[in-house]
Amino acid sequence: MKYSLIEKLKISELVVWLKNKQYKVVGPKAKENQFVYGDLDSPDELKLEHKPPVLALKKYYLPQEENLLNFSFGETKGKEVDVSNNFTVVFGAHTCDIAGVICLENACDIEPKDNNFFERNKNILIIGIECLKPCDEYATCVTMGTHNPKGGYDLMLTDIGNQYLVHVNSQEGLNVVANDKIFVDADSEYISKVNRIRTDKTNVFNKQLNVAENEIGVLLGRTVKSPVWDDIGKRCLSCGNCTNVCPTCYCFDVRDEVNLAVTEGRRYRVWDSCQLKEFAEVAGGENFRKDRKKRQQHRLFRKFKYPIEKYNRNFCVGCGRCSRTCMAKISLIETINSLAKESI
Amino acid sequence: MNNSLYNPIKATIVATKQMTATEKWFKIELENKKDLNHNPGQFVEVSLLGLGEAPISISSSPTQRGYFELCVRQAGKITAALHKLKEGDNLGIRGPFGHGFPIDELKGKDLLFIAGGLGIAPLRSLINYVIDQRKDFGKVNILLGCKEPKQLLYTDELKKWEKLTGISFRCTVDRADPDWKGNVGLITNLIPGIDIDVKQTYAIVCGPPIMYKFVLVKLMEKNIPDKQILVSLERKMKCGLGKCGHCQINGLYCCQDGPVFSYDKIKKVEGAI
Amino acid sequence: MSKVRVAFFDFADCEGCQLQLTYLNEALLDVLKHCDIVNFREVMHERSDDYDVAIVEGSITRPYDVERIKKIRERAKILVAYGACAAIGGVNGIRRKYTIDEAKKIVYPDREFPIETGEVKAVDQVVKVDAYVHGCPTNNNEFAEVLKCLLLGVAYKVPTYAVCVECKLKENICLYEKGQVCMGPVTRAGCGAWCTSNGNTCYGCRGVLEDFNQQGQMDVLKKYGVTVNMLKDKFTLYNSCKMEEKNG
Amino acid sequence: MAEQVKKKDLNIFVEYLTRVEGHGHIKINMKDGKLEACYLNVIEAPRFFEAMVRGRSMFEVQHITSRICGICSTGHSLASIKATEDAIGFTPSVQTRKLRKLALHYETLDSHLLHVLFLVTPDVFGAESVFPMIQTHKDVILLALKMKKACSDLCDILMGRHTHPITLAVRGFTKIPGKKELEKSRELLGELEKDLAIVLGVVKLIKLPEFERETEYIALTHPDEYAFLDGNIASTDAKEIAPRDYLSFVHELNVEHSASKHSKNKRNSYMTGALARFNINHKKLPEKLLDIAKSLGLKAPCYNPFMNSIAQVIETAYCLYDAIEIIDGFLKNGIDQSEAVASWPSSLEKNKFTFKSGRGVGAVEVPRGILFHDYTVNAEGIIEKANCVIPTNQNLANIDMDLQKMVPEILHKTKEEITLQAEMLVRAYDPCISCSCHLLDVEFVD
Ligand SMILES: Cc1cc2nc3c(=O)[nH]c(=O)nc-3n(C[C@H](O)[C@H](O)[C@H](O)COP(=O)(O)OP(=O)(O)OC[C@H]3O[C@@H](n4cnc5c(N)ncnc54)[C@H](O)[C@@H]3O)c2cc1C
Ligand code: SF4
Ligand code: SF4
Ligand code: SF4
Repeated sequence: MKYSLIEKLKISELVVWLKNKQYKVVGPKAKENQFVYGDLDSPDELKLEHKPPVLALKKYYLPQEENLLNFSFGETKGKEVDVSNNFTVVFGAHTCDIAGVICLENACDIEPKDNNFFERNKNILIIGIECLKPCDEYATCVTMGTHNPKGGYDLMLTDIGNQYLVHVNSQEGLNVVANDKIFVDADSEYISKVNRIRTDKTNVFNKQLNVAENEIGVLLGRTVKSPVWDDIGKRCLSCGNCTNVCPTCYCFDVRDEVNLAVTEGRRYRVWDSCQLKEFAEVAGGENFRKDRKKRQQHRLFRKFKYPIEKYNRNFCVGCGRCSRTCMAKISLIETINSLAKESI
Repeated sequence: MNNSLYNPIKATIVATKQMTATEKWFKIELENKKDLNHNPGQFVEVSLLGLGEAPISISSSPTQRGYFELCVRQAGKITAALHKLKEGDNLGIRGPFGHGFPIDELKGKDLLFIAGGLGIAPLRSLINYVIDQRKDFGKVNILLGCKEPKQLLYTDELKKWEKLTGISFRCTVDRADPDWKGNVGLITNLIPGIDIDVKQTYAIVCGPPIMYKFVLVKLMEKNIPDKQILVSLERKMKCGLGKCGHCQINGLYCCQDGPVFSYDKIKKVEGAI
Repeated sequence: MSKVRVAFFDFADCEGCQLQLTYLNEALLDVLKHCDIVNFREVMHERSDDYDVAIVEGSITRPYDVERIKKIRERAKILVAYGACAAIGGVNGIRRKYTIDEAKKIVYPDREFPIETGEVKAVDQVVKVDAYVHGCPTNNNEFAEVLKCLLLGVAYKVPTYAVCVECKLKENICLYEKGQVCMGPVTRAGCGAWCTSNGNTCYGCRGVLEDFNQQGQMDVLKKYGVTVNMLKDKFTLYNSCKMEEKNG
Repeated sequence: MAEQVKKKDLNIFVEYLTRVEGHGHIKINMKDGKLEACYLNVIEAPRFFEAMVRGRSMFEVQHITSRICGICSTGHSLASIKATEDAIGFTPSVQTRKLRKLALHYETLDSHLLHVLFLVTPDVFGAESVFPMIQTHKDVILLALKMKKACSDLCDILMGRHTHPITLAVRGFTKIPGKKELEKSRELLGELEKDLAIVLGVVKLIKLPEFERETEYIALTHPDEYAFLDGNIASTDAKEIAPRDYLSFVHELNVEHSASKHSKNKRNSYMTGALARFNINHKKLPEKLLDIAKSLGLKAPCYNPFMNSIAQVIETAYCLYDAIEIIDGFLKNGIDQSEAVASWPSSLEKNKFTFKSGRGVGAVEVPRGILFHDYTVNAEGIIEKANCVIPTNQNLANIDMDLQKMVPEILHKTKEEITLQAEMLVRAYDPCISCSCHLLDVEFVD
């Protein structure tokens, strides 16, 4: 659409201005030695330089726990819960996390559409930040092609020294940069500067996987019997951490809860994980994915194989969270590369 | 509205019958006697607010208007609570969900029904539909198996089916009791003996997970083309909307893409059968 | 719904779990709409032996208690093991590493009078248990859920997944990433990752998962430099009674 | 069954009345006007904590000993932590000490309120227990529930939960409240302050039996404050001693009728708890609290054990005001959340954390009295020896002696009245909520 500029020193001012508009402003904040997305009570909590926060942006679209119905006990119909949210600005999301939102959108768009997602999506404005160096040894963003901005945001900041170049990608974004106390227009000179930055980036960003993005699914399909999987099955603790932190995992459980007077209740959904034993277990005891190996396979198939067939894209955005969080040190890079090595 | 997909509609139980020690039959009317408008093979989510939901096959034919029937096995929390309900009680219904049997494709064809245990519930919907629209379909074979005679469902109806012309009905039990006069043995034993025109015949299978493997082998021996074998599969389900992920069979969602699948679609799919 | 007659009993315990109920606050009044509490020594005088549901707190340690719990079992339609001491033996089980005489010598070195005690057992190691409320202490959300199920006559199912699940949903930084050791991966969830969300580690108070990945967990702990002794401590803190059962 | 004659024979057995970390009976047996037996019989299942902690890491011992008693678990945690820190030569930060004081205040508040509102008020209103009061005195019950909710919310914020606190650890707190949490705490305390006025109104209605028996009183004492967390041990009979020398005051002995050990010092018994603290430390209380005490009939020295409940009310007010002061201090001067510690030194800091081995004692005033934990820690950080002396145990001998003096004084009353007053006496010591319940299966032999 267009490009603007913002002085780095004015980022705080921007946060304050957005907050004064009664928007909820959230962004990466420090938590102990890591980061989490959270409400920015003050602008200095914002950590534009960060590694992927513990949970991804999906918590703002499909929260960990979400009410579906409220009901009076004994009734057969519930009262539908209104999910329309406060207008929220997500400030400082990495491009991989933004790609994660696009994946969720794809999944939620399948009929019947997940209305809650779209209801919230309407009211979220994303200000992204481009990474100029890889986060750590776990990220696979280069392979997945998510290290460069590819849409899905309203504004994208690229660090060009004392300023950020701002790519404006939506009408809402335009409304924000219209504040000429904070933003100034950028001329074409800056655009070529950004292009230079992108070319330079290729020097610091290495491909982490030895397989091309669009071939991982095929590779997985070919190697289901590989001992690599047996090893993973032995190591996995089924803690569910890898799916909970993943920006694109969206499975959920539906639960009911009533108050102690057993008069009122709610039906709500909570994130569920295909790594848990009971996920595919039915009454009577049959379990369609009984062993850990099968469940881990299922997870990766759901990242690299089925979505390609269904949405023509991988559902991994290369953020590296699953590997980073795994206490058994099951690593996506290691898994894929070992499978690739074996299948040569 | 936002969550209308998750909001059940009100229904009333108008009749029940304890069919066996663990299975109970329910006749249910929607509010204002609205039709459910289902296809045979589809299911509903039965909802008890405060307890949860369970997917249950619709076991009556859509030709019966103004009500529908379910057959529920007591297996856990919701089904136990359902068993406590009686005539006049209300419950919530969502659905119908899923792809049922491809009626148009089946028209004019011979049908071979193979049901194990509770698998008769979804098949009964189609069987009764076929009986009601008898002219539209060819020869009908029904094979029914269960563990013990006392577990047989719809016993009165089975007797009627036995007597209908143009329908061949056979039943077998794994273990007989002293009063049992019929076949004894696995349902797979009945398959070789049936006389069918393979080109014309669609086999329709529903039963416990382990039954499929064995039945499919026998059907293949009979040379029924994969495309003409229809199976109705069971998976854990939470939403019925193709969202929650529990029922996923590889890339397929059992609740939306199924529960009825033709065998050629899933034979390459790991873990489906 | 007709009113359910509920009785509370306690054995070897700290009574912390019963105390939890006083934090139900006003919901306590709601409970009383559906339950007649017919025996609750903590706060009441009246007592009755006619009850539907027995909520039992504490481990069974003395022959006298074995008889008492058997009587309670006979009378109750439903028996609930309430809290870690009752459900899995809890910290009381640590004593299992001593013989009874050794333990007596340590605590009552010069006592001339007899002191009555026996082997520490979880309630289900003595009588059949119909429902469990885990935790040390129990949490009221789960108790509410169990109570609801009792009232509706359906079974309450304890989560079969690990504390980690709840821990991650709360966006905690995993302790393993901070160089600490945590029982979360092998402990059944349901507490909302209470301890880890408050900066501590999970101690396993809700009991070890039935089919946790033993080898996998050992490997992880080894990777993080945990000694065999420390590992043993972790597993024996709450799960002594049940570990022995597991290892035959 | 009213009888007015003075009894010669009396046989009272209150089953399942009291516990000391457990259960007990009251037994009163009089024959021919002579008291043959008159005591509290403790039949608690012994749990062997001292044996359980032996051989375990000093970092988890507080987690275990907290489980001695769910009602005073914060006190046990703190006594345990203090004993460990004393043994290994660790001095906690000023902020940690403030937060610990706060933690202890919350527990005292909660416990005293529970005692006064749930267990003493039924007597005032002539109810059998709190349950009937839901019908007759709903306002009092709702007030009590509301105040307890505030206490539990305060505990949740500071310690993760009330029973078996999570954030208390050797070296400090595993999580430290931020500004928002402090503000919320301040708000809750403000509410409590308002409600306290109503409580004082209710307390004014309490009529306690007239009974006096002078005894030895033992409590912590501190030069700058009404001691709860720190201080030396003071006695009305002897000179102040350091916590490490507690054994020169506390002589534990086994008695046949009790699974709990009894304690005595110079006399045959002593009293610890709110009344002992008041008698020893009343000078550290602000003037306005002393005035309230006076209006409720409490003046030091007080030898009526029934007045322990009133002393608790005064302490409730003290803890509330002091907690407010601590929170206000944090709100004004800020709080350092980065002081949070790991409950166990992590592999990252292990080499940086050094300690010495040895013996240490932690003495803390918990709602029911002075509590001692005494550990010996070896060079590996393992507990080699442990001893815990619990306040209720220390009071047991004193309760027996009070009973023995009181029963003959009230023989003109009916058996029911005698039984009730005996129970009220035990309840006044607030041995634990369970002990303060009402009687069962009373047996009379005339
Ligand atoms: C398409 C389909 C048709 C079915 N038709 C029938 C029928 O006609 N009659 C009948 O008795 N049963 C049928 N079932 C099985 C029935 O859904 C389960 O027995 C029932 O969900 C168990 O729920 P519960 O609460 O009693 O058990 P719990 O063990 O308490 O289960 C808890 C929840 O897990 C899920 N779940 C557990 N088992 C199953 C399962 N087998 N299938 C799907 N979800 C499950 C449900 O969401 C359930 O509410 C069908 C299942 C499917 C998938
Ligand atoms: S699979 Fe792993 S690397 Fe890929 S998006 Fe999910 S968490 Fe990130
Ligand atoms: S801190 Fe403990 S409970 Fe939480 S994720 Fe890590 S191992 Fe699991
Ligand atoms: S985190 Fe662990 S120790 Fe803490 S309450 Fe939960 S199960 Fe118990």
